This record gives sequence, C-alpha cells and structure tokens, in this order.
Amino acid sequence: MAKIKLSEKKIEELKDVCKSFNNDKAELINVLHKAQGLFGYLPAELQEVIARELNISVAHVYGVVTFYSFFTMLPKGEYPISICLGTACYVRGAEKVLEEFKRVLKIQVGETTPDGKFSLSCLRCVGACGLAPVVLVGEKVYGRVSPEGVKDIIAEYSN
Amino acid sequence: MKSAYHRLYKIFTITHIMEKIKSLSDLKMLQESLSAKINLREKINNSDALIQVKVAMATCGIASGAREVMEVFIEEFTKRNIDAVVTQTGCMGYCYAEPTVEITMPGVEPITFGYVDIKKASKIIDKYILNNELVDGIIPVNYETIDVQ
Amino acid sequence: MEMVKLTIDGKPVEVEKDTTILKAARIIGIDIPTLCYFQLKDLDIENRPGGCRICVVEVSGRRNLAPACCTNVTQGMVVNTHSIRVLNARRTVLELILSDHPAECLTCAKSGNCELQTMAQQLGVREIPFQGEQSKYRKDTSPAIIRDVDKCIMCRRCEMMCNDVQTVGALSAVNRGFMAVVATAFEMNLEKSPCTYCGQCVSVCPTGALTEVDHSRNVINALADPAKTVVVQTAPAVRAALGEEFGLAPGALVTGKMVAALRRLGFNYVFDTDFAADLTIMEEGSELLDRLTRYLKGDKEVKLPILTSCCPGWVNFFEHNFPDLMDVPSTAKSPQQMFGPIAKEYFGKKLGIDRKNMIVVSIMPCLAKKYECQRDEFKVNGDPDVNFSLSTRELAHLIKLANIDFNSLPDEDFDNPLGASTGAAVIFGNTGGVIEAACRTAYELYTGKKLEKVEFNELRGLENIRHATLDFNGLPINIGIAHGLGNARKLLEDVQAGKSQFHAIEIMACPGGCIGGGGQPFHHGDSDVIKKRAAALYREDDGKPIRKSHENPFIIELYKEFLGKPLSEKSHHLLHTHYFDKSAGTFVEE
Amino acid sequence: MGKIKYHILVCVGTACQTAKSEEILKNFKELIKVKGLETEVQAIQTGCFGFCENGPIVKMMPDNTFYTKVTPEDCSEIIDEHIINGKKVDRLLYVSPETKESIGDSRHKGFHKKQIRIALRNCGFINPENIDEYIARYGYQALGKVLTELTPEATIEIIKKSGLRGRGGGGFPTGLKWEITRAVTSDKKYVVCNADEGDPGAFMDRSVLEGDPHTVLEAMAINGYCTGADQGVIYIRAEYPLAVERLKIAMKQAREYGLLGKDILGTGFNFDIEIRYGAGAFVCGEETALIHSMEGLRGEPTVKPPFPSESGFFGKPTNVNNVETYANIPPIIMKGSDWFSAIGTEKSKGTKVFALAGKINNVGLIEVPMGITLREVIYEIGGGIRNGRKFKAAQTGGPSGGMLTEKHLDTPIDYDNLIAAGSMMGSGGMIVMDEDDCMVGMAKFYLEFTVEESCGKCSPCRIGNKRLFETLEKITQGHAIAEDLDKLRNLSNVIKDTSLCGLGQTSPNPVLSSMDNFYHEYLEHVHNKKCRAGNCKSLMQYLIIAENCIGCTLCARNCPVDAIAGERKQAHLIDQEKCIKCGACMEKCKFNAIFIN
Repeated sequence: MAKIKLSEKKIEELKDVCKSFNNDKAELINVLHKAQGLFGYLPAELQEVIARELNISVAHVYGVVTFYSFFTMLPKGEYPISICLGTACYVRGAEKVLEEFKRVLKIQVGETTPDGKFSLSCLRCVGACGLAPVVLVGEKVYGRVSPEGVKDIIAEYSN
Repeated sequence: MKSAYHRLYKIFTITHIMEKIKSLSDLKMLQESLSAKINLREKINNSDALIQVKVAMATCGIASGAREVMEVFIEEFTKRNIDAVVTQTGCMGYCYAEPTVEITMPGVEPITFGYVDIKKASKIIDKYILNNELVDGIIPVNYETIDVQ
Repeated sequence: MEMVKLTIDGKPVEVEKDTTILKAARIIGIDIPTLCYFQLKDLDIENRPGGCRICVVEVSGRRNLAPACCTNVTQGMVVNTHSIRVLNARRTVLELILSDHPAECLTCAKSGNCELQTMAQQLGVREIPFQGEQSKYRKDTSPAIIRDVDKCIMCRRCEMMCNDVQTVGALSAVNRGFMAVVATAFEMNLEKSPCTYCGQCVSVCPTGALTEVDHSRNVINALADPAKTVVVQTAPAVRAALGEEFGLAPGALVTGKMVAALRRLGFNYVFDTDFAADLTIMEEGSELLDRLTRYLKGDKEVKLPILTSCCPGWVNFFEHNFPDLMDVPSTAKSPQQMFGPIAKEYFGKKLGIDRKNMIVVSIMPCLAKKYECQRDEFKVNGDPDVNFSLSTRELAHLIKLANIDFNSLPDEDFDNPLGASTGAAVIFGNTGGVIEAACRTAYELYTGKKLEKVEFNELRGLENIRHATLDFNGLPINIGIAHGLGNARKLLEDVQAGKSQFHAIEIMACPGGCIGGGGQPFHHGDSDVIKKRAAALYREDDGKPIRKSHENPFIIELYKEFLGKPLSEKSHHLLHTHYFDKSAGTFVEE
Repeated sequence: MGKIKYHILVCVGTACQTAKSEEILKNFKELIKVKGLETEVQAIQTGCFGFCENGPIVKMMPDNTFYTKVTPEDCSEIIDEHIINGKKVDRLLYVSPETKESIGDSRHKGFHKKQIRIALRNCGFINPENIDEYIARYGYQALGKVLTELTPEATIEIIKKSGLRGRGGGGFPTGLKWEITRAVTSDKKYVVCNADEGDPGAFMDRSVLEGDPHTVLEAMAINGYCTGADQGVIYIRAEYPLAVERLKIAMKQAREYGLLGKDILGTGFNFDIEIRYGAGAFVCGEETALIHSMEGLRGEPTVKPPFPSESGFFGKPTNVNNVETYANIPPIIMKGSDWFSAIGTEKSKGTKVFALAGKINNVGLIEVPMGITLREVIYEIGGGIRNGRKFKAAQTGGPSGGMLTEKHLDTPIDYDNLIAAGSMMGSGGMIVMDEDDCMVGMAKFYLEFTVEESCGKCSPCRIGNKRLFETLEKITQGHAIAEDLDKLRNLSNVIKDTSLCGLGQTSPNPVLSSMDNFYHEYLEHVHNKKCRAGNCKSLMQYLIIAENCIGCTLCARNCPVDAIAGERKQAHLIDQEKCIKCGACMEKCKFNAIFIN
C-alpha cells in the first residue's frame, strides 16, 4: 500500500469529525460516512486516525470498511459512474449498459480510467426503478439509458 | 441548481413561529385552523381559491427533472402574475411517468399530468391553466386514499 | 435452578435451563461434532458464533436445522442429532468448507493436528463434489507467526482470542461474503500490526491458517555443524506439556526424558531456563525492593507498582498500547534473554568459546520468544544472544524426526552450571508463579527473616485478575496478578488513571501463564489440560530441595565470580533492557 | 378561465387500446369537429384507470361521469346526450358489483378502486417538509389519542386486533412484537425503524420517508409509549439522501412543536429519535445484523434467541419495525382495528405496497388490499406487459422470494399464499418478467446478488451460495451435466436448512422456485444447450445468411473484436471463437442477413 501522508490540517479536520460524535466507537459508521464525504475515500492512514480517536483497533475499522459496499478505499474518478444493477434495471437491460461502459471506457468495475476522469462501479437500486435502467454520474441520475446512449453520456463529460 | 432548490425550501416551508403544542386539544385546534386555511385555498367550489400545483419530488421525480419543472412553474407564475400555490410533495406512485404534476384549478377536480418536462410545463400553463384545454399525458388517479379521521 | 426435560436421540435427559443442546447431549455421551465452537471453561473463554453450521441437529417442530452449540434446550424438546437430513446437511456443509480449502494436507504444518482434517475423516468425506473459485490470499510470515489465510474457515476463534481475550486487536474479520476472512488491517503483514506474538491465535486455530514459524531446520543445521557449540535452554512450562505430544496424560512431568532427548539430539550442553529464572528473581526482586524502599522513604521519583517483564508478549503489548507507562515495568530481561548473555559472555568465555561459535537454542512454550530473541537490542554485533527459539511443539517434532522413542528414555539431569535451578524458578510457568518466586526472595531479603512457608496459595489459581496482600513483617505488600492481556489492560488502565493500589503486578500474556502459551501442544479447548500442567509445575516445585532463587548455589557463585551483585553495572549491561514506543501507526506519523 | 367546458378523457391503456379505444378517440374528435364544438369540448387520451375489465373507459370532465365498455359506435350518443342534452347515458354507467347500482360519479364511495392508500395516504398529497400539512390531515392525533386516552396495553391490543403484520418481509404480528418488548423489564429500551431497504427493486420505504416522514415519527413515538422506550433510532440507507434530509426537517419541526422531546403534549411522555446510517449491506435488513451495524460493527447477524426484544441495541430490549409497518399505525389508532381488519384476507390484514417494476407498462408504486390477485395487479393496475409481450413470471420477495407464474395469476396475494407458492411477501418488490427473460438467468442474477451480499459469517451461505451461483453459471454457459441439477437442488435445500439468518435461509428460493416452475428451461440449457429466451450469451450464435449478405462490409467494420471476415461484395462469415456476442453487427446490417441461432 502506498504511503500517503495526510496533511496536519486534514488530520485535524478528521479529529473534529470524530469529536463531533464524542469519539464514541458506536458511531464508527457515521464517522466513516463523514470522513468519506470529506476525503472522497477512506485510505489506510485515515482509518488509522479514526481508530486512534475512537480507541478501537485499526483492524476493526478496516473490518467495518470492507464490510459495507458504500465505503471505498480507492479514490474515484473525477466523474464516478455507477450503474444500477437492481432487479428492475437488470430486467430492463442494465447489464448491456454496463458492458458498453466497460467497452467504451476500457476499464473494469472498480477501476478508474488512466486519466483519472471516470471510474466505474455498480450499485443496487437507487429506488428510481421507474426510470430503469439507471446510471449515475456523480449525483446526476440518467434514466432509461440504452447501450447506444452510453457514448453520449461519456461525451458530456469528456471535455 | 442547489441554490434554487434551497430557495424553494424557504418559500414553501413553515414561516410562522412554531410554539410547543401543549395538549391534545391544542393539537386538535391547530388541526382545525390549518385545514380551514388549506380548504380555503383548495376548496373545489370556492371561486376565490387559488390554483394549486403540486410537483412530485421524490427521488424518481427529481432524477427526472422535477426540480427544474417546479422552477418553471414558479417563474412563469411570477412573470405572468398568476396567483397560484406551488408546492412539492412526495411520490404519487407513477414512476413510469415522472415527473408528475398535479394541478387543481378552482372548482375542478385535480388533474395529474405525467411526463412533464420544462416544455410541457409551459404548455400546461398556456393550455390548461389559462385556457382549460387539456394536454396529453393525463394520468387518471386510480387509487383511493383513506381519510385518517 | 429450573430444570428442563428433553429427549436427544431417544434418550431422555434433564438439564438446567439455559443449557445448550450441545452440552445437554454431551452429558449423556452424545458427541455432536463442532468446528467453530470453542471453549476454555475454567478460563471463561468461549467462542460461539454459530458460524460453521457443522453442529446442526434436527429439532421436532422446527422448520430448519438448529445449531446445537447455540440453541438452548426447551421443555419437551425432541432432538435428533444424526437423522438422514442432519447427516446430509452436515456433510454437505463440510464439503462446502473443503471446497474453499486448499488440499495441501500432505505438507501442511497442521496436518495430524488439524480439526478440519479430523472432521473430514469423522464424517467420511471421500470427495469434494463442489468445484469452484477458491480464496487466494498472500501468505504472511512474521518473526513468529505465519498466516496462511487461504486456510481460514472463518471460525473466528483467533479473532475472539485476539480481541475479546487479549484486546490486542491485530486481527479482525474483513471483507464480506465469499471473500470474508480473518486478517489484519489492510491485510498488511502481522509484523506491521499491533500483534504481540502471544500466539493465542495459533493455539486455537483449528486449521493451518495460523501456525508458528518453524526454526527446527536452523537448529538441525547448527547441530550438524562441528564448528558450533550448541547450547539449549528449556523453559519451565515445557516439561509439563511435552509429554502430551507423545501420548502421555496432560500434567505428566517429563523433565528427565526431555533432557535425555535433547542430549540425544546432539546438543552440547543441556541447560535450563529455570537457572535464568532464578537470576531474574535476583534482579527483578532487587529492583522491586529498591523501588519499594525508596518509595517508602518518600522518594517522589520512584514509581510503583513495579510490573514484571519476563513475558515478551506482554512487553510487546505495553510497547504498543501503554507507551506512557514504559518506566513502570521492571527493566529486567526475560529469563530467555538473561540466559543468552550468561551463556555466551560468561559460560562461553569460561570455556574459551567465541560467541560466534556458540549457538544458543531455547525451547519455549511461547511464540513471542521467537520475536524476542531477534530484537536488535538483544544482539551483539549482529549476533543474537539467543539464536533460535523453538516451541514445545517444534521440539516434539524434532524428537520424532530423530527417531527417538521418547517414552522409553531414561530420566537425565541438566548440565551444570546453567542447569541448576530452584523450585521458585519452576513455577515461573504458571500465572502467579513469577510473583510468588519473587516474594519468596524479597521477603527474606527485606525482612531478613527466614520464610517458613514458601507457598503463597493466595497468589495461585486461574481467576482472571487476582490480588493479595502479603505481610512483610508488618508491611502490607499489595500484589496484583493478571493473565491474558485483556486482564492486563484492565490493571494497566488503573495504573494509568493513578487508581492502582498495588506495589507489584505480575502479568503474563497467555491465559494460565506460560503453561497455556502459544507454543504448547494444542489443548483443543480442554481447560483441564491447562489446569493439569499448572499442577505439575507446583508438584515439581514441591519436590525441589531448594525453593528460593537466592539460595541457588550456582546463582550465588555467578554473582561472586562474574556479576558482583544484583543491579550491578555488569548486571545492568547484561541482564537489563529498555523499551520502545511502538504505538505510532503504520501509516500516520505524529 | 378558458372556454372549454367539457373534456372527454379516453383511456388508451393497453387493455382499452386492444378494445378499440383509439378508434373511439378518433370518433370523438371527428364528431366534435362535425358538430362545431371545438371551442367548448376537447377529447383527449389518458392513461390506464385500472378498470381494464370494464374497458374501454371514457371519463367526462368536469362532472366525473365514468362510462364503461364504450364502443366506437357509442360516441355520437355520448356527444348528443351528455354534452348537448346534459343527460347521462345510463346504459354505459359503471354498475357497482356489490350494490348493482349505477354510479355516475367516479368520486362516489361505491366506486371501488383496486388501490387503497393507507401507508401512502399522504404521499403525493402533502408537502413532506411542512408539518402543518401533516397536522391538517390529522397528523399526530393518533399519538395524542394514545397518550391521553389509552394505556399502552390498550394500544397494543388495538394493534394486535387489527391483524397488522410486519411489512419488512417476515410478516410477524406487529402487536405481539410490541407486547413482547413491553414485557421485558429494563432501565432502557429502544424502538428502531428499519429503513435499510435493501431489496433491489423495492422502494416503498424510501417513498414513505420522502413523502410522509411524520407518519414514521408519530408511529415510533406510539411504539415507544407502548413498549416503554424513550429513544427511537432510524436506521436508514445512506443511499437515500433525500429521505434523510426530509426526516431531519421533520424531526426538527416535530421537536419545535413539542411532538418529540420531553413532556409530549403535556402528558409527561418523553421520546426522541436519532438517525443512524447504513452503508450498503443487504444483510442489515435482518434485525440482529441491523443492530450490530447501529453499534458501529460489521453487520453480521447472530443466532436468535436472544431476540432483540430481550437483548438488542447496546444489549437493551429493542423493538424493530420497518417503515411501511409504522406508516400503518396512525390510521389504525385513529380508525380502529375493525376498520383495518375488514381489509385484506383472513390472516393478512390491510394493504401492501408493491414496487411494480420490470416488463410492465405502469412501473410504479401501488398500494393494494391483501388478497388482490396477481392478474389484477399486472393487467388492471400495471397496465399489462410492455410491448404486448407475454407474461412469464413475477418475482416477489426480491432475492429471498420466488417466481409466481401464470398458474398463480388468480391466487389471492397474501403472506401465506405466497409462501405456499414458493415465494414470499418480502418487502414488496414485484418484478414482472416476460418471455424474453431466461429463468435460469434470473436465478443466476439473484444468486449473484446474494453472493455479493452474504455477510460471510456462516459457511453454507458464504460458500454454498457461491457454489450455487457457479453451478448456475455453468448451466447458462452450456457446460453443465444432468448431475449438476441434482446437486443444485440438494445444495439449495441444505443452504435453506442450515444457514444462520434469513438471508441464507431464503437465498436459494429463486433457484428452487425457478426449478419448480421452469424445469424444462433448465433441461433445455443442460441437454440441448439452448436458451429459449435468448438471454444466455454463451448459448447464442450470431450467424450470417449467405444469400442475404451483399458484402457491404459494414458489419465487419463495426465489429469491436474483428470477428467478421469477408471480401467486399462477397458473403461474410463470423468467427464464433472471437465473437463476443455484442450484437453490433446485427444492428448495423441493413439487409437482415444476420440472425441469432
């Protein structure tokens, strides 16, 4: 694992997050949510700081981080693309949309394009089943996406 | 986009000072005065009633552009000096036809329009609100809602 | 107590309310197979995640099968432990576990001692009908412990030991679903984790996922090298457990056979760590008295309690977790590390053997000793004071390898001078033993009176945390004892908070002390084994002609000839150490 | 106000369309023109009214007259009588099946609608960010009623008598659950709202929270009063930011009104609520896993007993209910248990919200009385199958459920019937599949989900589901042998029988139910290496019909893997080894020369 140094300022920010939850270990998941909101992802050193502040083992923090699919230890692309693979989207062809994204971006799920622009992930149901298949770019929701529409979505962010 | 949304919050959330409700009878009194106010504004047979526009703003709706549609209604009403109340509401259940908007003209049963984009919102104002002429995409309300009382 | 009547396999049984089906069945001799379930009854240790699902049984009226280990009996319950449905389910579950387990039994360190292997034999699995992806993880070799996570079956015993019992927190269940295993944070090397190498994870692992680093090959090579003088030292707890590896009953004392076996293996000198234990008492006891006297005189710089420091797992633990208390433990090295310099600098010099040509091997009930002996501060120009540390289990393998029929060996005596020891040293292997030994000496040195009754029964036992007040001629001395690092943590937190009333605290990392060490023969969850080993050591002490460390004639001679007196400059140089703050994280430096 | 006086609404839903509703619309438009009524009357098409068995439907506005079984020939009569003469055409009016009375106005009480909104009563009606609108709809009066007029025991009795069962999936009687928690003595108790909607394809909880957050707060407070808890916790998916936002607003407003907090409505009852977030783990829908997650741990379930009612959140007695269950509580308190228990079937009372999705026209959220049939849901509310395809199956209960098929179309939907049919109620996802969906593929899809969502704690679920998935994959790839089908069944049964929690105990259901209902598809995959739905890529071949191919090279140029070879103006050939079955060639071919085998 690459050693990334967090700046003093960031560490202080993180400690403040922990403090806002009274450094209560039962609030670990809430702390992780806030931390991921702040940093975009949860690298090892971040987890180490959290562990120390909440007085729990780093292994425990890591165990929790790796349990929940919402948490990620890898930085996402500038435009994170998520394809909904919920049942409604699946039966309306989400898999083909995913294949097309993989093909066009030449990356697999969980990867980021070499230029750091796009990353690809899957998620389970955003609850917009009426718009299936659904694709998210960042927080923007694209509904009724067809494989043919994939290129247009990517083009929107390519410049 | 976000700032506009927050502006909407301000317009359509509670403006009066909230005081603690001290008993069940206080609650019942508040209920009566509130529903009287709402009735005044909505009552079908009240010709002084306002035009009421409800935009379904659940995740589905917002993802399909309900926020923008709501803004169009507000802007157009302001621009054209139309007295109307625009509010957000939850999911009406017609996910296939999002964004959906329910319009209550004074004296008329509410009508729900589906597939309302920015263009269609203007069209609804021009045709239905100003001219009582319907536009395509009407969704019949096919459910019965219970009254809690 | 409310009693519950039920029927298991047609046999009626009446048990106390809140008893599990598993325990109720065992009462009437029905042994339901278990895999993840683990218990050390007398130590209050239990692992019961209900995860492996091997112990499932059929309960009439219940929709699905019930895990016997965590289903309580109910009035009138009818249980079938081996119906066709149960047997099919149990076997299928085992086949599933095996389908994600490398078929490396031939070369696996755990082969023959593996609970999964035993289970496969017991259930008669002849083929694995499911093929598919297998988990692939990197093998991690630390100075003491090897993690081969591919062999992890998620029984969670190690996780329970590492977190609930030891509060070390090096291991945790990580990932989810098929990828779930017990591992370190970020799946980094154990060496970078807060692991203390106490080895309790290894001692409970049912498979070969956690094993010790095997140094027996290094020892064989040393023995085969004619240029080397190979000296061996054996820790007290080894003699009380080694026999188990050769089919002897737990608690059999095999000191004499062990010495004979070591001699046959070719060690030039068979010495005893007990000698070094007596030496430890001299140093540590003197330090205690010194601190105590100064404290009583009102010296503000002296801190009490003094904590024992002969357990390397414990030393690692406070270096990681209590860096602010590093001046509290005694500076005395552990017996293993006291033995090293005495062997090389005193005994070796006396014989004219250069330290480079002397190999010191230790036989330990412990895995942390493997790490300890290679710490930099215990080396002279790169040459470690103790070259290799073997576990009790490794010694057993070595003996078997050399075709030695252990059980028919004659009893032999240790070599002198470093083989002579007292009863005080022998009980070092038990929780409470070190402090008892120290008190025997401290009492006489402090009061100047002869201690009539050497046994301090109030210091013995298996309770997690014990305390006793001893009468040092009118001066009440408060003693605290903790075994298991979780218990140690509690005492330490009191010290940290300034709440501790103790003058001296003994801490051993492993439950039961060294007799329950991570390098001992596997007890497979039978706490009786640990109790019997403890009793054996007290028996050995009982039979010793000399039972106080300061009366060991060879110790007296050593001081006279070489060290001068306890806490002398030479002692400080050879027998005392210092500690390091290891609390800093792996990734964040502060 | 405009000049148009009459609107004629013609249903063009699938069912009505097949009964010539388009022609009806056309006739109306022509008649309006002919009779010179364009400035006064407008005919317009509309969506499905949910009365398909009485279609085609025509509705007159503004008087709400509802004409059923209208034919194109009836148009002139309607124009003449209704519009010109102002008289309703009696013979076309809807006749109530119960009272046999003709009903002219669609707002009439006897006008039976397929859907009844209880849990969703305020969704799409009130502004969820304004507590006043909730109060105007009698919000918090149920809480006021129990606090001032009822004892906890009496309140529990009402819930028990109503017959309300947990809407999260298991269907445990809600009143009984409350009673059990109440019976445990403890210095601290909790009530929890499970809003970790994990079933992919179900979103009713999200809709309730987004559309009517106060109902959940009110019901939790009632629950607190009944069980003796003063603290509520809402465990909600972090993927629902809007719901969280609205809950927070609602909680703030409720506190300002003193409807949460100390001494609620002057009764001395204290109750407040906090929010904890899920982080993407389906298994956290299971109570014990949910509680671990709330405690900041891995969301692994533990063996029950002990149940959360004895030892839950931080070891204290905890009552967990899901969002939809809570949404039913205030109406039951206000309207009484008899009102509620009159709706539904013998053992399943009230309504159930379903998220209708998949190959259906009206994807959406519906709330129907228990006992409604699948046929009614699909054809009368859902507007039928998309693109006029044939119904094949509906999956209820999500990854824990099973497939309902044609033979179940007329089975009344309730907890027990669904279980008998090899499925379950679950949280209420209902995914409709048509003949283009491969049932083996669907089972594989669900298993893939379970494999990903299994917590990994117990071996049958951790490894067993993986092996199930791998076997299904083998089948869809055409590599399976007959023996694999037996293994599949045995393994499924063992996983059900031995898994620790509900996730594993139900995860093989999609396999078992698809095997029960569509075994022939399994056999076809295994023996004939054929997928009738054409979904299983490995069993497909793209082939070029030599006679039709003119050698334009368009397909070859568009093939992403260069699998197509051929000279210009000569028939091309697809290299099956290279082909990734993306279908690009078939799309590009202008001469119908490429087909799927």
